[in-house]
Amino acid sequence: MRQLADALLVTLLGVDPATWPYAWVVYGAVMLASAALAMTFVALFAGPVTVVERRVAGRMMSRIGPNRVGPQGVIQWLADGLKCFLKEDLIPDAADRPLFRLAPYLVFGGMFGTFVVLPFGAHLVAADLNVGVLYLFAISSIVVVGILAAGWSSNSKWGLFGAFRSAAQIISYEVPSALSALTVVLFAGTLSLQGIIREQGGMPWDWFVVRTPFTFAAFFLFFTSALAEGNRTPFDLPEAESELVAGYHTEYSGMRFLFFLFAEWANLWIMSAVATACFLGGWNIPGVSPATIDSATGLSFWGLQLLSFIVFAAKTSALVFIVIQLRWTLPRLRIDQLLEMCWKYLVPLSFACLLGVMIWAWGVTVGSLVDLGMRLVMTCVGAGIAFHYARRVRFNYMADRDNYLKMTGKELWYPPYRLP
Amino acid sequence: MLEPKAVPIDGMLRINMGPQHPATHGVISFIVETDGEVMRKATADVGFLHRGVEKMAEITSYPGFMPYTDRVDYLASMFANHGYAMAVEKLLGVEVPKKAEWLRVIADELNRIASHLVATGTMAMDLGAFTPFTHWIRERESINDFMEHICGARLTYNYMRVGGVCADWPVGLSEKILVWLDHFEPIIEEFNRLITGNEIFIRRLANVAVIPAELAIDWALSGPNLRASGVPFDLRRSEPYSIYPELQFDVPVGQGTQGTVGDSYDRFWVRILEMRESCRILRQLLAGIPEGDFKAKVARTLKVPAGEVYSKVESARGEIGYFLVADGSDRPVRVKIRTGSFTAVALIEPISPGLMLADLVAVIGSLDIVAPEIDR
Amino acid sequence: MVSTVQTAVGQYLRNISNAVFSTFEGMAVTMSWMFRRPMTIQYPDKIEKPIEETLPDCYRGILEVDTGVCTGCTACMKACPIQCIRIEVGKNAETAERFLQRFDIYVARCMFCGLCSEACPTGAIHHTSHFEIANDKLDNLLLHYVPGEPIPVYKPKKDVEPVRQPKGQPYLAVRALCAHAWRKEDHPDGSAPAGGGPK
Amino acid sequence: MSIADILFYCLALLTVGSAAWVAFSRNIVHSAFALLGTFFGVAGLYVFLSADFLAVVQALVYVGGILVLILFAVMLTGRIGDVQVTNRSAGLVPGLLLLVMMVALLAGLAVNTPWPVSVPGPASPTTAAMGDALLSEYVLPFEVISVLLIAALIGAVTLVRKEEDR
Repeated sequence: MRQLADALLVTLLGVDPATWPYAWVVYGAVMLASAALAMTFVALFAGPVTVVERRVAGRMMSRIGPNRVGPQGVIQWLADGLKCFLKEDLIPDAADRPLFRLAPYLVFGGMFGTFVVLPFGAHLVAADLNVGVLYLFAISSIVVVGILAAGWSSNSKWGLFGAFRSAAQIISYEVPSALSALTVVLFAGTLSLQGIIREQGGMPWDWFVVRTPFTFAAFFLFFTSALAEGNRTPFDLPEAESELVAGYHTEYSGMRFLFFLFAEWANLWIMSAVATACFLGGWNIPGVSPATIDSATGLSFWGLQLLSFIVFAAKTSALVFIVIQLRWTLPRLRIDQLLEMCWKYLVPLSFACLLGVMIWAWGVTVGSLVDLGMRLVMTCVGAGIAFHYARRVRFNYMADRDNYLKMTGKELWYPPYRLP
Repeated sequence: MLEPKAVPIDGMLRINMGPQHPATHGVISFIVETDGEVMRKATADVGFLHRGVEKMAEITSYPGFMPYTDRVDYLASMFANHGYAMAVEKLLGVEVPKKAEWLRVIADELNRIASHLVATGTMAMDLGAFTPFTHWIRERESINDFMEHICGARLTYNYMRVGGVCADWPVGLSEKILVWLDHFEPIIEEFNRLITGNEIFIRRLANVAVIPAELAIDWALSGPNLRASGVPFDLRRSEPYSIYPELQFDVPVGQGTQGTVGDSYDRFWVRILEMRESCRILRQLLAGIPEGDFKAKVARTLKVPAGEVYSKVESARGEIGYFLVADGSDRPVRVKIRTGSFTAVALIEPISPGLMLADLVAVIGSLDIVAPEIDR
Repeated sequence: MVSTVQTAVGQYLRNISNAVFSTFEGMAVTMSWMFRRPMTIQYPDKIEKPIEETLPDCYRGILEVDTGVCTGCTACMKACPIQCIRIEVGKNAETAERFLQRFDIYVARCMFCGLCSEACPTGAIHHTSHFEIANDKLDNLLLHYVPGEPIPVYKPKKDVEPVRQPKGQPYLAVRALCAHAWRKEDHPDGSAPAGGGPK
Repeated sequence: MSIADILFYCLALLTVGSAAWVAFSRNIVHSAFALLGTFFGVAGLYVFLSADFLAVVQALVYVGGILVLILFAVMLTGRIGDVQVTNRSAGLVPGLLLLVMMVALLAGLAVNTPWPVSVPGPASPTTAAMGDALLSEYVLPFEVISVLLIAALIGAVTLVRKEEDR
């Protein structure tokens, strides 16, 4: 943000930020503005993504999804939010009132804190902390405290079950998620998210995910653990609706309930954005090196900022879609299996990946023939997986096409962009 | 009724799971004693849905009780119809026309598929996978449409009559059903790719709540639940009724494909296999429906000669049997309905110790319990 | 010892590959549904024709009575398992002519089992394909098929076809009851009803 | 007073205030939750000492690990609501006397110590230097501590194993 503020000063006021005495006012204003911007972004992401998720889920289930509020249901989320605002704020009689009230804010605060280091574009970041990755894990641990507070204070057995499950889950899964994120830290040599992104490039073979087989595996390990930390299916046991009614937010209603859901949806963006930044090249524009963006001035600087944001948002949205798709594909694990998966599979595998990356980074110099060859091979592997996936999708489609036509007299083809 | 207690008893937590709980499939309550996530005991507390169906039979005429049997098991009411019709026919000594038997079995097998669709679908939903459930409901919707053409109703069919069925077979429906079967059989494979083969799903079900064959027989389990324990007992084969002896079909039994014989996964898998067998039966039946009457000539006001009879059919949830006592008047003296879910829900208590709380949901789903069938 | 370790390692790797491949297969299935036609149809404003026309003839909707062909035999009343039909037949003392004084069906209680229409010798009581009878007043669900003056009962005569109500035109009471239902012909442009739902 | 000063006093207030809440709250669960404020306040103070890595680790370890562990322990204790948190005072006068003496001692120390005031340089990242130091100069203590922790871990696992598994 500082660079951005400096750029603003130079562009708009034509003063040198190092010597200008009132620079701190501008810095303060930029800080406040970026906080407000991030908050707005969270709201504008979390709201519509609920509608998107429900529409996507609808299509995957051969349903329609919400389409009544506004054209094609696009403002359904406003209606839902308004409903929650207007609902009575119930607090159970036997609840621990102060904690019950505090818990949603802790959860929301823990979630929102991560936006400080989350990059959106080449210089679009609230604060590029040099301990960025660690900060992410540190600040999100408040969420655990909030969830425990929510579950305990509502004085409901379902709530308590959900809270304990959630705490056990998030704490366990922080280990593999941190370990697999460390693989890219080893490559980049920095904990700063911007630094990690800068080490990668715009083209797919420049991304960390295809750098070695170990980072390739680490990407999936990180993604899985991030899902678990965000309480998404298949790891949504804390709020498993068929077992625990609603887990730690069973007793919440109205606005407070909305805060939990708000944090959950915003978390979609967070986990996808971190995965994008660490493994998928972040905001790097294909063909434009970060140095070019740094040295650009005036209109081209801002244009490149916007472009980098679009690249980043596109990658992140693709991951968000996969998270949504996973939710509507997989069943839920049991708590012992969840922990078994963490400690018996994810932790050893991520250690192995870390070790592998260590050896690789020590033995292979960047740009050498081995490095380039491995990048090429891993990119081909990734493309092959995508191709095979497309083939399987087509197979499933073709298996039903003719029979469907015979049965209903209608074409089975119905493209995703066509809204029913 | 058991007294639910709020305080922990000697280190255990007693939770009232139900009667309003998403996983209990209707209004059943489970009083669960847990030690953390591990259950010590789960006791079924039934009776919330008791409507006195058996007592209603005593104040209703013989044909007039038929719609009530629909309400015994709302997911598979064709079998309840069939069992009751067979009971009255046995007492009356009515010969059911050949065509009526065919129509009855077609309706039965369609209903068996519909019921298993809900059973396996809700099972997946209880384990957190919602999409398979909606896909099955979509297929069930087609069956509901067929049922609408067959008897005019989508859920409470009231299709069978004493001596036959209520309506003739609609023209052109056989072809529609055959086309649907062509579509449905690949969809079963797709369902298997989506959920049956899923590693998480297998892990949640395999080796969970194993019911050995001896235990299943001791607790009078029947239907798919018994067959999943490896006992090839199917009333359609063992004590054939209607036209089942003429049909080619296999009786799938639990093989322990992913774990032990009689685990929750087997109960799921047996139902999937039974749907395939039902498709096979339907293809045989629809190939040629015999000509003739769809209903035998019976008196309008039935006066059933005095006597007792027990008649049973293989329902989607096990044996559904009617014990009927008649005294020569136009109303039964006593009707006792034996249902599969009632015995299944009782078995949860002995198999629950040591399971986890999340497993209880899988067990309830895998036993395919339907609340109105338990309470009647 | 070595073989146990080998089996354990093999099992470990198999578990991982099973999890990965089964998830992959499942995702391929859900993804393929993004390109397939949804089964759900927006009811009632996106249906191609009124739902009544798509229902089969034997559909057991709300009951109606063609009083023109009712013989007053009360077979339907006797067949009804829940006594939701009430018929009163009066008799003119002088002419010995029988007439229907009352023919009520309490639709709120009816379970649409179809036993009454099967019992009817002339087909006077039969099911329509109407079913949208949600109402804000329970009393409205008590249908009086003899609204005013008593109606003389129908006497079957040989070789004379009775004059029946034209098909597809339900009795006024049924139509009035179903007036809330949203119909395609009222909205030829296919627009959604105002307020987002059926009026 | 600059913005930094205001922020510092806010953090100090948060730390001390929530620490007081921990001490004076009658509800042991509330005490445990109040620790959250203390830990975060301390982490904030580390930032003012330009020890960014330490601040983040403080939050990660104390909030994510230790606080949650404490919460687990407190919540899983049966009948936690009935626990009498404060002990009965064993003599008000000696306690007060001790307090006054302690305060006097501390105040004396604070006043008499010549505090070396250093001009804070520009905040520089400490992470890389710390990593280098840990893996070169202090590699032996680092490894010894690792071995100790592993021993503790194995010990814990052995202790909580079920009887029948042994």
